[in-house]
Order: sequence, then C-alpha cells, then structure tokens
Amino acid sequence: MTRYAAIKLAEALAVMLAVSFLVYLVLEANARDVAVKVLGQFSTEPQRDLWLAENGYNQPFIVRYLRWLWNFVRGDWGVSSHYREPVAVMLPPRLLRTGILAGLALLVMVPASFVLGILAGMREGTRTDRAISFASVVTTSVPEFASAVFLSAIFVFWLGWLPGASTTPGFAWEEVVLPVLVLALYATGYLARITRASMAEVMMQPYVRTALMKGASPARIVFRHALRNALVAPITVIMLQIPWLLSGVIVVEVYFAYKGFGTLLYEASLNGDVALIEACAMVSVLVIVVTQLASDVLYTLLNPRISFARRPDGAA
Amino acid sequence: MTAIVEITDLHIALPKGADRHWAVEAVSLAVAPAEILCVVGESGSGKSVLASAIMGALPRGLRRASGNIRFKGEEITRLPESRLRAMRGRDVAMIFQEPMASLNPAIRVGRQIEEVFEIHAPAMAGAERTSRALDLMREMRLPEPAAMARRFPHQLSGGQCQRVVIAMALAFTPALLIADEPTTALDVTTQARILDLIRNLRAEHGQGILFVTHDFGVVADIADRVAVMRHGRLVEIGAVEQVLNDPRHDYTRQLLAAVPSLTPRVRADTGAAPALRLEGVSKNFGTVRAVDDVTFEVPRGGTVAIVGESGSGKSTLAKAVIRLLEPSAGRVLVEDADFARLGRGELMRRRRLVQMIFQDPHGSLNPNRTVGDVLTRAGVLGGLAAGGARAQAAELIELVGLEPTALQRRPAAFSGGQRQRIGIARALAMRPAIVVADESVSALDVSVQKQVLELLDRLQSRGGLTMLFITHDLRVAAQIADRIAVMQRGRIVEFGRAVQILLSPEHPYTAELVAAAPGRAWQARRAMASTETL
Amino acid sequence: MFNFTTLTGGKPHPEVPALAEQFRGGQIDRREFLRTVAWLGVTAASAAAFAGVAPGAALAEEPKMGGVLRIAVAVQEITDPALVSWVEGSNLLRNVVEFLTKVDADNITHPFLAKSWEPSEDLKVWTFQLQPNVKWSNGDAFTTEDVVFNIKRWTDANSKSSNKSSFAAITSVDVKDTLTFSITLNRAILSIPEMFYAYTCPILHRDFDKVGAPWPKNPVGTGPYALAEYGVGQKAIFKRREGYWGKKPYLDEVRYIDLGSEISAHIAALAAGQVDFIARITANDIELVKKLPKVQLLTAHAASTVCIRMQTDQKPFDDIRVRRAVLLAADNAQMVKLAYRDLGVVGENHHVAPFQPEYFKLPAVARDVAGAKALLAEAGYKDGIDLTLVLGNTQGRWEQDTAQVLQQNCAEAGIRVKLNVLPATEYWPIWNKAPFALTFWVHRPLAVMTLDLAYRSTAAWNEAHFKSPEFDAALDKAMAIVDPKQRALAMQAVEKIVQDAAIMVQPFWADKFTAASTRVQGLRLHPSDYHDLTTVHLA
Amino acid sequence: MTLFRALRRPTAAFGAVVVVIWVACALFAGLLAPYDPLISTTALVEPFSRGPDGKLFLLGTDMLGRDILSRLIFGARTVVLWAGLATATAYVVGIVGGLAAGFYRGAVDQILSFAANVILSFPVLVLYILIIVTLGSSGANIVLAVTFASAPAIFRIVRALAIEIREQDFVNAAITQGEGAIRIMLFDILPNATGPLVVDACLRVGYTAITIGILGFLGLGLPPPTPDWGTMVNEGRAMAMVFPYLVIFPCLAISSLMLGLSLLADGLREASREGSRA
Repeated sequence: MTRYAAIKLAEALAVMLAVSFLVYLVLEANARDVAVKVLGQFSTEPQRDLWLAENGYNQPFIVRYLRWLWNFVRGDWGVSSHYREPVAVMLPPRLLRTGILAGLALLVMVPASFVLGILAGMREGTRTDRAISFASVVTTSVPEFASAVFLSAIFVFWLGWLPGASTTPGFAWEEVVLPVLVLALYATGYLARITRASMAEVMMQPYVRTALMKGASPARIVFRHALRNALVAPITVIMLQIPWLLSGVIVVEVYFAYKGFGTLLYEASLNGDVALIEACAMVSVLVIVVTQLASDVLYTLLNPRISFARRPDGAA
Repeated sequence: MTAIVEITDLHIALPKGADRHWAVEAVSLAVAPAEILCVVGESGSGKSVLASAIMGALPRGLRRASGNIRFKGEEITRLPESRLRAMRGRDVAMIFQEPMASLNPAIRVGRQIEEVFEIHAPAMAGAERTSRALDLMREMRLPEPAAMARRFPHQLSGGQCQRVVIAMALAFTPALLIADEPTTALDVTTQARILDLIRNLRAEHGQGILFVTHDFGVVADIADRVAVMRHGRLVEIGAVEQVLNDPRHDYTRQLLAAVPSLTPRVRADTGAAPALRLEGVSKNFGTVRAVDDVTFEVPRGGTVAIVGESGSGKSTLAKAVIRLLEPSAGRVLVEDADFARLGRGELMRRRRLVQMIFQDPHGSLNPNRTVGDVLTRAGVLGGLAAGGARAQAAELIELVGLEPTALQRRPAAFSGGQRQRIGIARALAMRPAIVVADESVSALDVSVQKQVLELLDRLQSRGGLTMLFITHDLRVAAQIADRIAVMQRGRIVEFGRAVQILLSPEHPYTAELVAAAPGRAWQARRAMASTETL
Repeated sequence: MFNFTTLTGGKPHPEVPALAEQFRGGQIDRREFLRTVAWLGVTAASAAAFAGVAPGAALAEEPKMGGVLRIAVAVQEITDPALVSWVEGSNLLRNVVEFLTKVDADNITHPFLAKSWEPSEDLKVWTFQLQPNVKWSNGDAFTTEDVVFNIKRWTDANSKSSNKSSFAAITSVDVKDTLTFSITLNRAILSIPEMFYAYTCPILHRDFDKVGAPWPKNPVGTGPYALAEYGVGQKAIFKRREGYWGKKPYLDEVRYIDLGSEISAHIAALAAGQVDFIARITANDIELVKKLPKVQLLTAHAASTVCIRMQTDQKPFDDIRVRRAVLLAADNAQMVKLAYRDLGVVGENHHVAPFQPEYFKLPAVARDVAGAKALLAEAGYKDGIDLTLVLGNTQGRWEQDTAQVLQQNCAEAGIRVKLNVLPATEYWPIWNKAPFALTFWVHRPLAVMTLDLAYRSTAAWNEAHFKSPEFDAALDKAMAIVDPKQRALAMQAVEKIVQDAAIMVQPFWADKFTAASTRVQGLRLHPSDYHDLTTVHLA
Repeated sequence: MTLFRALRRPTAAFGAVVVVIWVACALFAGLLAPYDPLISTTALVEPFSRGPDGKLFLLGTDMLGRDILSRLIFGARTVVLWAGLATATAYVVGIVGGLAAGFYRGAVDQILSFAANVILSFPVLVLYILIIVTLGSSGANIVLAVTFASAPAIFRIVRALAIEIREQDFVNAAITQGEGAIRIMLFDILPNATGPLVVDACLRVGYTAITIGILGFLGLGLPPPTPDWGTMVNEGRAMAMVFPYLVIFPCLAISSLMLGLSLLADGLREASREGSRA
C-alpha cells in the first residue's frame, strides 16, 4: 500500500515535471517574444536586450528552464505582465472562487445524477430508464455556451430573476446560480449515464441474485447491495471529470464574467501573459494529477476487492 | 409421501426470435423431503431456468406460459411478490455456480449471513443474529468463524465462499434447497468436500434438494433420483441406480457413454525417442514461483497429460513451453534445439514446431476471419506455398470431420465442438512436431468432449502427433494420456504411466485427486460390469 | 458692436470680430462660432449671449448628494498617465488628476486648471493664467511649476508619449509668476487650448517622477476624488476627498468594475442593476439596450472611425494601383449599413468627418468594381490578388463585421482578402506594423488633430507610412487659419491629397453609444468618450 | 451487422438520420444551400420571412445579411469536415500508439503511456487554447490541436482493447504460428477492436464538433468569414436577446449533431452488447 502510494506519487511528480518542461518550452523557447510581452509594444530593442540580460534570458534554454522550475517550486511564480502583480498573489483568490463554483456544481450534479442514474439503472429498459437516458443524452448534447445563452435569456432578460454577470468581488448566491446551473446541466446527464450503466451492470451481478433469493426487498437490494458497488465507478469518474469541469468552467466564467480561475486563464492566454499562463497551466495540471491520485485512492477505499493493485476499468 | 415441491406440465416461453419456442417444455417433477433430485443436462437444456422458476424469479425476458408449481401444496405461480419474498431464503433457498460472485464484494461475509435473519426475523436482536451466523459458519466447517466473519468475500477461497453461501441458504433450514451447479467452478477436491457437506446437511435437517448439474460423476455421488433434460424437455426421470445403470432413453444412454472413465486406456509404450524434453523449467512471477523446476519428456507419438487443480501452474508451464511466456530457467528441447533460448529470428522460424490447441473455443478463433483464411495462413506460415496451403486446408477440414463449405464461414457459424475441431486443424496445418493442448475439452459438453477426444485419438493413431495435454480433469487425462504428470504448487509431484498413476498413486496428493474424482465408485462398478460383459 | 468679454478680461483677439461677422452673415454656424471664439479666449457666457443662446436653465431642484456610481469598464494597468493609450484608463484618472482646459460634449473649450488664456495675434504665443487656490491632494499648492514639469516631460527628447508629436511645435515655455506662463510655438496653432484636454495630457504633480510609475502607487492629484483601491482586471474605487478647489461633486464614490471583454456580460449586469453605467456598447447591442427597462441609451455622432490602411512602402501596397483598386472595390455605404447597423455616417477615405468644422465636401467617388479589376490587371494581377488583413476587434465585433463586408466587396473585384483576427491585446502591439490592418481611431474634435497625428511624414502614429511633403505643407497651412470657412477651403487640398493617395478605406464614422441606468442623471455622452462625472448625480 | 441491428432501435435510427442529414449537408452544401453563405443581402431578416427583394429566408439572415440556413449548411461542412478530419488523424495516431503499447507492453508501453498521461493532464480546453494561441487559428491548427488532445485518450482505449484482445487465444495462436507483429496488430487485434472504437469515434466527433464550437465561441475559431456554428453563436450572442434566432439555430445545429451521434453511438453499443450476448 505504501509502496503503491509511493509509486503513484513518483509517477505524478514525473508527469508534473514533463508538463512543466512542455509548458516552458511552448511559452518561453523564444526569449525575445517574452521580452516584448513583458516590456510592451513601446519598448526599444536596447531595453529588451537589457531586460533579457538582466533576467538571465541569454543563458542556454535548459539553464533557464531549471532556474524557472526552481523558482516555481519555491513559490516564486513571476509577475503577470498584464496585471503587474505577482502571480502567486493573484491565483489563490481566483482559485477559491472557481473552487466555490465547481464545488457548488458538484453539489448539484452529484446527487441529481446519482438519483437519476440509479432510478434508470435499477430496472434497465423500463420507461423511466428510457426517459432518463434520453433526457441525459439531450442535455449532454447542448454545449455549455448554448445552455448559457438559453438560460440567461430566460432568467435574466425574460423573467429578470437573476443577474447575468458576476460583479461582486466576494461571493453572492444569486450570481452563481446560473453558472452552476449551466455547468451542472451539462455534466449531470453524463454522470447519470455512467451511474445508470454501473447500476445496470451491478443489478446483473450474481450477488444481487443471491440477495433476491434471500428474500430481500427491492429497496434492500438497491440500497444495501447494489448502491455501494454501483457508485464506485461514478465516484471515481467524478474525480476524473474534474479536468473536464475545468474546461466547462472557462466557458461559463467567461460568459458570466465570473472572476475565477477560468477567466484568468482565458485572459492570460489572450494577453500572452507568459508567467500567468505558465502558472495557470501548472495549477490546472496539478489539480488534475491530484484528483487522479485521489481517484485511485478513493477507488481502493471504496472497493475492498482491490488493494491498491489494480486500477478501475476505463480509468487506466 | 407429500412432495415439498411439485411441478406439473410447466411451460416457460423464451423471448421471440430465440432458436426455440420453450425454455422449459411440459416438465413435471416433484422433490420429496430429504430427497436429492439431480437435474442433469447439457448446456441449454433448460435445467437452470427450471430451478429459478421454482424460486419465482425467472430471468428477464422469460415468462411462464402454463403449468403449476406447488410448494408444500401451495400454488406459488400466482403468489404476489411480497409472499414470494417471504418464502425465499426461509422456505426455499438457492445456491449458485459462482460462489465468489454470489457474495456482495463490499460486505463482510458475516454480515451477509446475518442479513438473512434481518430479513426474515426482524425482531431478532443483533447479538443473536451474530451468534446464529457464527453457529452456521461453524456448522459449515469454516475455520475460525469469528475471524472469517469479518472478512470480505475476496479474502476467502472459492470453497469457503460456497460454504458461506450455503450457510445463508440454510439459515432457516428451508424445506427445499435448490443448488444450481454449485460445485462446477470448484476444484475436484473442494467439490468432493462440498458434496460431502451437502449430503451431511440433508441427513441432519432432512430438506429436499434440487441439484442441477451437468456431471454424471456428481450425480452418481449425490443423487437419490435423477431427471435428465434435453432442449427444455424432461427425457427421463427415475431412481439414480436405474438411470445410471439401466437408462431407458437413448439420449441418457448417449450421455452416459460420453462420460469419461477414470479407467486409463492401455497403449503399448512405443519406446520412441522424446520429441520434447523439459529440463528444470521454472517460471517466476515476481517472488512467486509458478512453475518450479519441471523436468520430464514426451516421447514421439505419445501423449503426456499434466493434471492439477487451479493455480497449480500447469497452464503457465504450457505457455512457457510454447514461449508465450519466457521461462525463467531451464531448457525446453524440441528437435535438439533449446526452444526456451532461441533468438527472435530463429524462434519465428521454429515456432511452427510447437503448436497449441486452446481452451476457450470462442476466444481461440479470430471472429473476423473465415476458417479457410485461418487455415491457409497457418499453412503458409508452416512453410507451404499459397496453393499448397489451400489444398492442405481443404484436407484438414475434412480430416477433423467438417464439411468443405466450412472454409467459407466465420467462427460465429460454428458450435463450440466444431470450433475446437477447427482449432485442431489450425494446429495441424503448421505440421508441428508437438501439440500442446491446454484444457482443450473442458469447456465442452460431455458428448462433444467425447467426440473431440476421439478425434485427437484418431489423429494420434494416424501417426506422428505428439501431445502435451493440460487438464484439471483426471478422467479426461485417463482417456487421452500415456503418461500423467501431477502438478501441485508449481512442482511435478508425481510422473508416471497413466495406469500406474490412476490405479496405484504414490504421492498423497495424487491419491487425494484420484479419490476426489466424482463418481469414482460408480465408474469402477461400471468398468467392472463392462469387463464382465466382454 | 458687441463687446466680447474674454477670460483674461483683456481685449478680444483681432479675429473675433471677423468671426462674429461671419456668424451673423450665416457663413459659419453657431456651434462653429462658439468653439472658435472659445479657443481665442472669449468667455462662454459672452459668446453665448452674442449668439443668442439662452443661458442653461437652472435646475429645478438641487440634485441629491451622495451615492455610489458603479461603472462597468475594463480596469487595465496604468503606468504613466502621459502614456495611457486607452480612453477608459484616462476616464479612471480623470477622477483624480485634471487638465488645463475642458472640452464639453459640444466641443466648446472651457477653463479648467487654467483660468484663462490669451493668444498672440499670430497665434504663436499663448499666455495661460492658472486657477488660484488649487491644492494637490498632498497639500501642496498647484503652480506653474507643475505645468512646466508636465509640458517638459511630454516634449522631452526621451518622451514616449504621443504628446511629443502633438506639441512638437512648442519651442519654449516661459514662466511669468506662480500662476502665469506662456508657450511659444514655431508655427500658428489655433487649437492649443483644446489640445490640452487630450486624454494623455493630465497635469501631474511636479514631483511625480520622484516616486514615478505606476500611477496607482503614486496617485497625487488636484481632482475631487482620491484613489482608494486599484486592482488590474478587477476594480478601481475612487472616494470623494475633502478640500477640493472646485464645486463639490455629487457622488460619494465612483466604483469601476472590470467585467471582462464580453459586452453581453456588461449589458446583463446593467439589466440586473449590478452596475449603473457601462462605458461602451456597440451598434449591435442597442436593440437589446432599448428593450431593457430602467435603462437609458445615450448616443452621439462622433468622429471615431476605423481605418483599413495600407502601408505605402510595403508590397503590394507600394503600387498605388493596388491601393486604389481596393478603394474602388470597397462599398463604404454597405459597410456602415451592415456592420454598423446604419448608425453612422459614410466615410470618404480621407479621415475628415462631414460634421467636423473644417470638412470640405469633395466630389463623390463612385464604387467601380470594373475599374478596380482593370487597375489590378494593369498592376500585373490579372488573376486577382491575395491579401491578408489584420484586425483586433479592439472596439468590438463590428470591426470584424466591417472587414467581412469589405472582404465580400473585394471578392467581387478579384481581391481575395484573408482576415487575420487577433485578440485586442495581441493587436495593439502590432497595430502599426502589419502592412494591411484595420485600426480604430478615436474621435478628436478637429480633423487636423488626427491628421497631424496620423499622416504627417514624421508622425509617430503614421501607421500607413504615408510620406508626402505636399500633405505636410497643406496641413500646416490649414492648422494656422482661424477663420473656419477659410480653414475648410484650405482643407480641400488636404483631403484631396489623402484621398488620391488611396492609403486607406475609411468606411464610416461610427456613432457612439453608452447605456446607463435611469437613476444616473446629469450624464452627457462626450464624443471622445471622456466621462465628466462631476455633473453626475443619482436619482 | 451491428449497424443494422442498431438501426432497428428508433432512437438510434433517429440519431443516424440526423447525422446523415448533416453529413449530406457537408457533402452537398453547394447544392442544398439556397444562397451563397458569404454574400450579404439584407441584415436581420426574421425567419420564415422575405427580404425587401422578395427572397425567402427560411431561418432568417444574420447581422451581416447572410442567409442563416445557408451558413448552417456550409457550417456543417466546416464542422463535419474539420471535426471528422481531426478525429481521423487523432485516431491514426492513437491506434498506432495504442496497438504498439498494448501489443509490446514493456518499455514501449511505459514511454507511450507516460506521454499520454502528460498530455491528458492538461484540461482539454487549456490545451486547445495554448495551441491555438501559440500557433494561431486555422483549420490545420485545429486538426493539430484535436489530434494532440484526443490521440492520448484514443491511445488509452486502443491500448486497453489491445491488451484485452492480446490475451485472447487467437492472438496467442497467431504468435505461436510465428505470425509477424504488424500482421497480428492489423489483422488480429485491430479488427476486433472496431466495435468500441466506432462507438467512441461517434462520440468523439461530436465532442470535437462541440470543442470547435467552443473555440469559435471564445473567439478562437476559424478565421471569418468561414461559416462555423460556434462562431455563429458567438457572433449572434450580443444580439441574442433581441434576435434569438441568430443563436438558437446554430445551437440547435450543434446540439442535434451531437445528439444524433450520441444516440447512434448508444444504439451501436447496445447492439454490439446484444450481439455478444446472442
């Protein structure tokens, strides 16, 4: 178990290392570009040369990379060329806001999708199953930007119930309702489908038959026997869906002007804000790597059959 | 005698589009108290459907069309689900083929037994439930019940799981126990112990038992009465002695004739030079030694069977011999070359010398290629020109007893036995020096098994076929092998002529295996009878 | 004869009576008259009295004091106020720092930090008198020393400010006393008072460079508000300060909120009452804004435009036939109709708007696709030509829409235009580098101001690389003429040179729109997008 | 076979019809579209009404006066072509890598799997944005971005399938016959992996179409005036509240394509499950 954890951790670190190299390569291989981005359009060639020299950009790429990596590891993430603020100071509040958004979205979609998926998977092929399955295919077919348009048309402009953009620097319930709804609408269907498939599979397992033959009631079969086994897959999938949620978050945050991590990354990309893109990319990758680790661990905890030896199917 | 359960003229319909109309057709039978009724039949005979019909829980898509099932005089086909629920586990209990999968992997086994009390005796105090469960486990002769109760199913062996399942089934000493192939997935020695347990329980509690099996050996060991089913119909029913010894129906006779006998066939030892020699072959997986220093030889034209229970390393050995796995140590000598040490190029050239017939008739043929393609390609790889390979394919398909038109078809068009014949033809197409057969008949029904074994025998007597035959079934080994190697925990514990191994085993493990072979007593009697009639 | 009062109380400039005569004779309109005499130092009150304009009706009741105004705007980085390259930034600054003069929404110049000014007869020496009693927010008195510091800073050899070319004509600044100074020019410039209201000309404290940029760390000013908080990309908060020299503004606090680049998010925020005022909306948004309850739409004609310019020294645009072919193919009327919802005035490819005072109407040039094809063939492109147009949607998607219509127009003439749309922030670094690009130019009250910045051979912002001594001379001539009518005549040559040189398609003049909650009152839309919040109050 | 069985389900048949319609639009856009999608006429004609020149615009015109129906039909070409092409490229890369890793295992597998892990550690959209922002927006770069982002996921699927099929005895048979590795991968492993891969491909084309849409929506899509559904949504968004049809139709288009592909994929999955049960 410790050995397994150590191997996983080493793998995760190796992935992070490779990612950091890729990110640095893409963004900073051309030092002169970086100088232009940092110093701005009105800078002169001598200024740029000076800046390059001062910041060690005349050294070989690999040396620069290692120094950058060392700084990054120590928490020195550079200064945003657009916002003129240390990246390490800017990121935490943004991440917190996105965390709130994603957390609320999970809070909505997980129970909803579990209930729907279980209802559908409990008795495969019934009308309930077909209705839920079809509804989830439909909702997952509507991209976030489309549902954002539709929902804000209804709730902001037509009914006037909700604000269409986020303006408070802190947190306001009414401002997150729509973003959360859009995120949840798209993901709920997907997760419900996974829950349904998992539930349907579990319902065909011999031990469910055993329970039936014991004289267990349908409720007991579902809650005592099927549920726990059926939820192993969806719960691990939730963790693996975090990167995907992160993508959705970008669209939703941009649309609703929610000042979170997604808008920051989007604007950093548009502004060519090198230090900020690097940090955002690294943070998002870190989030993914950590959630994948967590998914592995969770899977083992939930599933007594596996003792850190095998990974879940499809989660290889 | 009042039957516990009485079935009259039961018809169960298959869904539309199935290959026949009825899963169970016009079946009438009854189980008396303290009686073990064995329902025997090959796959698809409807015996399992019959069993679940009694529990009032038909698989989805199946529907009772007509007929009655009376349990202790009460018609249960019309009972509401709630009444059926109250009966299940209390008055009627059922155990299944896959013991491990029958237990919920996420719940400790003790809790799973206790649950029966929770369901049917909700008033019972928790402490009593626990102690009752432990009692049951003790009764099932499960070691250290208190500790075992806290384990999860995956921490138990298959036999232990089956005992837990039986414990659950017997918690309320039901009047009827339905056992659907309860020992099929278990090793012979374990099977023998479980059969023992069931017999003892019957003696103690006197419940009626409906025992579904495909194995006449098991029938001989356990049944009071036998019902033979075929294509959903009951072809014969009667007392065990009568059915086994004096079958009335042709089909029963056919089935009985196909049951492999423990009596070894006797063949002259040719004394031919060895075609395959293993010297100290070992295979390690990490720190586990799956195959441990195996040495023996297979004479040209002879057959050596490797017998062992699951996990004994016999399949690993087979894979090491044909280099599907790299042996960790030792030599595999084929035509004087060490097959285990051949370099890549040389190995590719010599691959054809060692061929394999695989276990699973469904997995051993590429579903996307026609039989002709498969055989022709094998011929080409065996060194023939394309035309020659095609001609050889046509010859081989006839040799294994299939129509020439089979060449144009894909594997899905064939039954399991036919596929196994194609697999044999493919191995022969390479013109190998030695054929390794890995459990090649264990997935087949007995009648088919018999035909395939006969085919192999015929091919061998036609000359030149040297075989290493891997099986878990001593009876099959007796039918095909000149010599038998008994494997246990990676080691060959005994190696010798088949007759000697089967009749006077030296190693205690061999003796145990021989003793555990189902239906041994019956077979011995049968063998005597057949010698007498000769 | 009417007696004009001047800001200094002295004699009016000799051109004033002539202007009065022309106004009477109907040769120049009222607006033109008011503007011009204001530059020459005549007080607004006396000019208005002469022109027969009733003094602004007194407000029925005194507006309510207090409240917080929330504005949706991009809160970008501000380093040095003299280098601000975007109007929004200057609007933020405007709450704290002030200008020598103030140009109102009608383009009439008023005194601000400068109490009065007086030009010499030849318009080459301008004497300014500063407002007494102005105090910096750090307690220092505001003096000519501050002004001189700023003008020197702008015109310094190392200055990076666009002010450097605007004020290149200044040869010396002379301080008379703590409140009086004069500037001397090497050529006559009439619009000097107005030029001091350019958004890059806020007056900073004389010690600004001692602390230096960025401004939010050093926000000393003379204005009515003090900077309380500044977060790039997030928000900026200004709070009313005590001790302001002028009239106390109504608002307690002005809060700028950055809602990102999505204008629809801004509108949604306005609709939901999360902000009171959104700095910019485009023509495509106004139908929606009109439908919103409790929202007012403010519109104005403005001399802001897009220039789809071609660099005259880059292939294939070094061949005037190619440039001319593009101009002939372009359908400016269709561009304004489709890309700007017909909410503008068709442009004539010379960057002088019909509603600007010095406009001279040239004969119309008709669209001529066949002619364009012929020119192209003549230039050696018989099978058409492939061009790449770079643009950045710096003002919104309508820039791209304009380009798409041009793309269709050009396709008819065999000119295949590929659009390279960059994000706005990626566009500005290269706006003057791409051979073929679409750039937005803000409104300036006088066409000559823009022309001087953008087309003079030596101009820093000459993105078309247009070099024409005739143009420079013609422009000099026009800039020195006080009489608007004469000036317009002189502009004929200027406009003709630009149009004939075919350096750009300048399709239309885009009207300005902003939207605000109906509780915002006293707000006037300034064509230059300058927000004067001192008159704004909340209902 | 599986396809026919799948098409017997009404939902799958419906899905297939929708997909076929869009593919037909992509193939025969020139014949099907009533007008030139790039030519401006009258701006903002409401759906089902005629412009001043009497032309009928079934789905109306956009703010530049281009026929929305024609743009949708030509947009299908953009989406189906680029999404299809991008997915196909991703599949080639994923299949080659996946087969090699699944067949050879060992070091090859470890290196390829690690590379896949690294790429998959990026949120997809972050990866797209990085690539598009660094290289600029064009069809080729979208193909590149999709390949880069999707190939690792396909690689994993193919690898898992290859490992599973590799364990099947017919592959062992081929190995013991001395069959070459490439032939085994191409003739024994790949054909038997097509079922799950076809299902995955259906969904992946849909996701890619959505992603192209998202890129368009974020203003990083194909350069104008290429008709592209995501860009149409983005362009129409500002006016969506007043002229909702500007965004509703392209949203419906992209959603219907995705829905069609999902239903088809579902049908195929169910059908192949039935097929394997029978």
